[in-house]
Amino acid sequence: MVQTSSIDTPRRPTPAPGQHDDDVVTVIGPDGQANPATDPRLGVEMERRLYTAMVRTRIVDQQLERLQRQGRIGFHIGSLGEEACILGSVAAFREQDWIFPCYREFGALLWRGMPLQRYVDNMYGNANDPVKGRQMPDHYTGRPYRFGSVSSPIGTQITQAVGFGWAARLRRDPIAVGVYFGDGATSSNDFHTGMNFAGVFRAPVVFLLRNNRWAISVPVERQSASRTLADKGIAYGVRAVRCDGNDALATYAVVREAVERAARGEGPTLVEMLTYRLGGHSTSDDPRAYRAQDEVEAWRRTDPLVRMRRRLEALGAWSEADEQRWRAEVEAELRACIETAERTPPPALSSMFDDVYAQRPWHLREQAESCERGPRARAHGHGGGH
Amino acid sequence: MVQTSSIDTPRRPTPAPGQHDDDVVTVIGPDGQANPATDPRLGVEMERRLYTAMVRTRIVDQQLERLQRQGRIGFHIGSLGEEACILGSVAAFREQDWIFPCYREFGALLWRGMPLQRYVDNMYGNANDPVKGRQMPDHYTGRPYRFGSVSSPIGTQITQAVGFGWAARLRRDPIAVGVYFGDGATSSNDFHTGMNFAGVFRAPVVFLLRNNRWAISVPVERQSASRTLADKGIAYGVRAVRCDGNDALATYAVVREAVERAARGEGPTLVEMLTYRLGGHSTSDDPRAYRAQDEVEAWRRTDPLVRMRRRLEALGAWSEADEQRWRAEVEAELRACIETAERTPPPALSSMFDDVYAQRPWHLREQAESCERGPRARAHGHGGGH
Amino acid sequence: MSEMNLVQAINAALRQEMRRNPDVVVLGEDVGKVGGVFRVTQGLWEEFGDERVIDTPLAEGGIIGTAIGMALYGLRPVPEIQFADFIYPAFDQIVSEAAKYRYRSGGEYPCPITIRTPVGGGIRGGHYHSQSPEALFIHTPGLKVVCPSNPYDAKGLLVSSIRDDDPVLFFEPKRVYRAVKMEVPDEEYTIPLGVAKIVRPGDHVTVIAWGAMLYEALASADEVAAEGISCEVIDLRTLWPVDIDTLVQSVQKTGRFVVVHEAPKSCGYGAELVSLLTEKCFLRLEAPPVRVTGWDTPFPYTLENEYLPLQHRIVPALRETARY
Amino acid sequence: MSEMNLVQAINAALRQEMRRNPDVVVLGEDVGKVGGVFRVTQGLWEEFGDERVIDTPLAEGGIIGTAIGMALYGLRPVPEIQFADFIYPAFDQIVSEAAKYRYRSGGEYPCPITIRTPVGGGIRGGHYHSQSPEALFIHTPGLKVVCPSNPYDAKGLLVSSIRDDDPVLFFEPKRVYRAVKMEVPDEEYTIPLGVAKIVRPGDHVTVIAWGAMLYEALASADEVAAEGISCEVIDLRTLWPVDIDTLVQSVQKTGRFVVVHEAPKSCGYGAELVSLLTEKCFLRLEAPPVRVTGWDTPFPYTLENEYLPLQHRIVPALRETARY
Ligand SMILES: Cc1ncc(C[n+]2csc(CCOP(=O)(O)OP(=O)(O)O)c2C)c(N)n1
Ligand SMILES: Cc1ncc(C[n+]2csc(CCOP(=O)(O)OP(=O)(O)O)c2C)c(N)n1
Ligand SMILES: [Mg+2]
Ligand SMILES: [Mg+2]
Repeated sequence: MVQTSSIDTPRRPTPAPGQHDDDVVTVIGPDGQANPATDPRLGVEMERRLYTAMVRTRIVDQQLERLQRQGRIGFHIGSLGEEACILGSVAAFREQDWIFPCYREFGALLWRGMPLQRYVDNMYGNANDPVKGRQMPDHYTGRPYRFGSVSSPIGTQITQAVGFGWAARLRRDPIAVGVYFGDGATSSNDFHTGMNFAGVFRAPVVFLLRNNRWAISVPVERQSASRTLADKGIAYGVRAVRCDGNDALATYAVVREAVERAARGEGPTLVEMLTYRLGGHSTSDDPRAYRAQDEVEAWRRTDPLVRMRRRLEALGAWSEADEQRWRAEVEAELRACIETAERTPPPALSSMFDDVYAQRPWHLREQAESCERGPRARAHGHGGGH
Repeated sequence: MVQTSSIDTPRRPTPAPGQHDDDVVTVIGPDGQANPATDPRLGVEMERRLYTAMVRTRIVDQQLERLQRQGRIGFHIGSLGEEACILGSVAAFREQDWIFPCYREFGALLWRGMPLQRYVDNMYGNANDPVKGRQMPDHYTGRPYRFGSVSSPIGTQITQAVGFGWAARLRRDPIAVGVYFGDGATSSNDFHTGMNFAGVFRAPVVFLLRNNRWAISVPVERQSASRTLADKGIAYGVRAVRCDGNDALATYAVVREAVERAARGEGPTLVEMLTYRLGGHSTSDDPRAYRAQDEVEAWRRTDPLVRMRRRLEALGAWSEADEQRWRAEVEAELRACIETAERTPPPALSSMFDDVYAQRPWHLREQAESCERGPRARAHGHGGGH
Repeated sequence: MSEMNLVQAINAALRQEMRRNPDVVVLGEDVGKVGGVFRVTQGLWEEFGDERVIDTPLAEGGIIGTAIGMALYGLRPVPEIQFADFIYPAFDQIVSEAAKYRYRSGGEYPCPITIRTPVGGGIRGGHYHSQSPEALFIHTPGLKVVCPSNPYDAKGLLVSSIRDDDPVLFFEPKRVYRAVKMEVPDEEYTIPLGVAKIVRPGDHVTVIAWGAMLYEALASADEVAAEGISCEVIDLRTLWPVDIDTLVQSVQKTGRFVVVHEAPKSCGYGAELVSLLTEKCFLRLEAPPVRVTGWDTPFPYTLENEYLPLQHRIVPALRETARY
Repeated sequence: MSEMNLVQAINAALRQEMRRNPDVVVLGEDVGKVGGVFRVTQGLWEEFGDERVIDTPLAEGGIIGTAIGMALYGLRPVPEIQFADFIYPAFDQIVSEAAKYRYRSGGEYPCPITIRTPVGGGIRGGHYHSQSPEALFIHTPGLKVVCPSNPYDAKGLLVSSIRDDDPVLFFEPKRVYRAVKMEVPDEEYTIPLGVAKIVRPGDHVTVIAWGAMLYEALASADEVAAEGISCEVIDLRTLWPVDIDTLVQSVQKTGRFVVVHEAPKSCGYGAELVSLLTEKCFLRLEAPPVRVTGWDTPFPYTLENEYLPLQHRIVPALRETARY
């Protein structure tokens, strides 16, 4: 039988944690020095803002996990180990740009300006929760901050972000739209369709792929046989880049370039941010059931917070005293938010029937009346989650 | 801003009809000679079988279109101009292999052994129709011929073929599964998911992509911005090849290699067969509304039947007399089938309630009874289609 | 006034709204140059160009997903699904996303899209070009569902749907597309969502129908009128939220009702109408409510007319109900 | 006999069928090493290996599409959808393909797959981890729908589903997963599909429920028993095709009935049950049928217990119905 020429791309071997293929953009070296060829040169002030936001995210994460274990909130889905790729990417967007979140980017929401109190209210689903207690914790919404609404079904935000950006382009509004999702989401229908439409219609979208190597218990090797996830851009004629997602400056650099290209009308970019989920998938998950502790330990040594702090220290822009002061400040702020959230009542009963439609139709008026007239259920508990 | 290394693959310019990029496998030259480097060396007998099957497909197509215009059948979806890629590909499968069809491959069904009569019965939806008159014409089924069941929703057969092949692999059954679909179907959810699962689980599937450049009125350029459709294999770690789909021998060669690889456990292949839909999408479509007659004329000059006939003539294996004889034979056979089909009554009323489940549950027994007891509808007409 | 069929009336509504509001865009498979496989969008691409009349890749989930994104941005997209049978690849975007967007975002993100799609049998389309999936969307809180039966209503209802601030499924009965012609005003007008129409007043039996089956209901009412059975035929027009007052009033008068629809019987919309009216008119009911519907089988090809709830099946139901 | 909860009983059924028949394979997200997010498949991967307990990529359409292909080949796949709320990416494969395969192929291609998926509220899952979409599948000819309420039934019904030659949706009430324990035989047994169970005989009102709501129905029946209202509580077990004889017999006896389900009211399965029983028992009905269901809103988080049709809402319905 004749041998025909074919495209055949064997999967690359996975580099060790902290090691990267040549096409992966990095900035911060082991000594805390920036690679001048890739350094986005943000200036000390901005780098410090990035670092402090990462630390704040970490502290909030850890505290929420504790609250969940104490039964004070029902659920949390955190970003332990992914702070650099979340903050580095969101920081690269301009105020006029829009963000479509997955569920792991509360750090990005806070960066865009959501007050911590409102986020904590969301964790409690109380009367001040922006989503009015209708969704699980971490399913926030942030329209005032040009930030989308979280839903659980994997991938659905991707086509929506593409439509949003495409609409902006039709209106000649020179913005970029960033959309977050995980490695698991690359298998979803909406990844395929969103990438394809973005390629065909040149939508100004930056696809922010957090490759944290796991989709709950499924490793990325079981998710796709492609050589890299960035390679998937080829299927759609969409430019693709890879960066060290544990390096906030590298992430910023590649995303910033993609944002500017998109806003200039030069089309979409897929950014594969290589990182690792250090914690469980969510508070409902125990990752020891499916992955080796060794692997986690090796990745723990690439902690993005340590890396960024080393960078600031090399610049002489951060000290142990700064660290202590900042941590204390965040902890105090958070404590106050939690106290307030716990004192805030649940949403009013009748709010359950609002916002299904712009106006309540007759059947919801009837149902609301019957509900309010009828007896109340027993107290509201806190249960499990996904 | 720093320039990062990125994957960026601009679309290739489309070659003129009959011209091909270097990576496209061709066999039959303009003079009817086979390229020895790619020739699958089928032998004269097999080449003649291929050609006569292509001619038969063409004749059946043309006659069915006529019947539809005369209102004798409701609908037909033909393969004018795509005979080489359909016959060349199906011929490359072995008897033990399985075929999952799209809706344009009745030629493949006949090749696998379905009697013409049963196919014509399907066009009439009569009592002898293998699908018992339940689906539109050209929605056939051919289990005895290791041939799947046609449904209209685009792409759904792709994941099914992958599951089928994967099951065979689990059972250590060394078969290959071929699945047909069009360029439009590469945008479907099931293409994405089917390719991805096939890549991850190394399913023994040959993806037979008939790139006929149109999805009803949508040209392939509007379908995807990828450089080629074969490039999509990269997104899934699936080997991909391109061939001149108007060259039956080239198609045979690349598909045969893919079949053997798959059956040996060496994984799936995506075969992009470059062809052109010379006719309307179906009898419901008038392509003059959306494409230039020039384009069609240029492609008509690459007619796969002419090409294959030239090849046989160059071998001294076919003459005008052979052509006349064969055409007369097919026409006579077809005429007889049509007459029989038109004499065959519609399916029995009660058959409408069979096969919903393995056994009729109470509600279908009730409904069947009520239907049979009640008055009959007026005569059954013939209407439009997709 | 111009004489129009359903296709022309829908086309006129789209054209009018697109002229009136630059935020209205049409997207779908084959909606552009060729004007849709039923030619409903014909001429729009020529007038409004490639940016507002958009041929998309073959992916219903992409059509609806991107339309949702456009709506969040502030546009008024009118996506087309080529046949209702092909809406399922977009089902997740419709029921998990569009339907819940306003609610789940605490009211921050309304999602005003109008999904147009041809529905129903009668064109010899078999399994996959004939289905009527309205019940699936009525069961999903947050969606509105509309189905006009004639050109005049179609224009007025489509305009209302596009201007409505909630997601609307706009089902177009393809059997009616070119079968019915009537005078339609050239000027703007709207028909409010949620208001049914009594198309034939009567005293003995209420008949509830919509879309293509309305004509079968009317023909059946004519047939039994000769026997002294007087039917009140109601065209729902908006399926959900339904015009409960008109229905209850009619059934309070007649004490008997029949629902006609093409979709399979079990868990079809007929079940909801029977339940609602049984709840609200229990003491007034003089005969068991009857559903005349498609059978609980996939939609067949050759025996299509035996499957559909046509006159031959409605008439006996009216007789039985009237004489019960 | 062993004491088991619902999770353990389903696990036992899977293990038993996989040992018995090498054609049975399990596939889905996280079903392998970790044994599913609810640990229902725990230990199967260790016993049957990667080829029969398959962690798939994150694509429900792929899980069901490939499972259909496997079934066509001759296997007996038991795909898992992690939450019923995430079944929609697979909706096209289920309703357009699995449901119609046998019919559309003239009987050539049966499609025996059993889709397991956790359903319902009660675990504080909000919008997307709480829904009950049974009505959508009951409306689709060709599918069977099962929902056990207890470990014993779950094991017997799952075995029957896997051995059944038609596609089955097997809904597992996640609120019951670990809440109910009972003795379950270690040996093989089956509970036939299509047979309901009278779990509490009574004379005044028939109460129809299934899954998690059965317990609310029973508690409500207890509560009103003190007031002299005697309820006959029926656990449907198989939702479709429904055990019509048991239902009709009961309603012929009581003349009154209440249906309880978690899904939104409009076009929910309750509507079909009300319609069926009104059709079949019209002259016997002494009170309007009542549906106690989820409201017609998306499923809320904080107010979950006000949304669900729990005892506090069932009891008044029973009183009103009994005293009507
Ligand atoms: C359609 C759908 N299927 C399944 C789930 C359950 N689920 C929630 S998160 C998750 C894994 C997602 O992995 P990935 O995309 O890599 O994101 P990560 O959690 O790692 O950030 C799964 C399977 C879901 N939410 N939606
Ligand atoms: C899910 C779905 N959407 C839309 C259609 C209507 N439709 C039938 S064929 C077709 C075009 C298919 O194009 P392609 O895949 O290139 O195949 P070809 O007809 O060219 O062989 C469309 C849009 C359908 N059958 N299914
Ligand atoms: Mg991940
Ligand atoms: Mg094509």
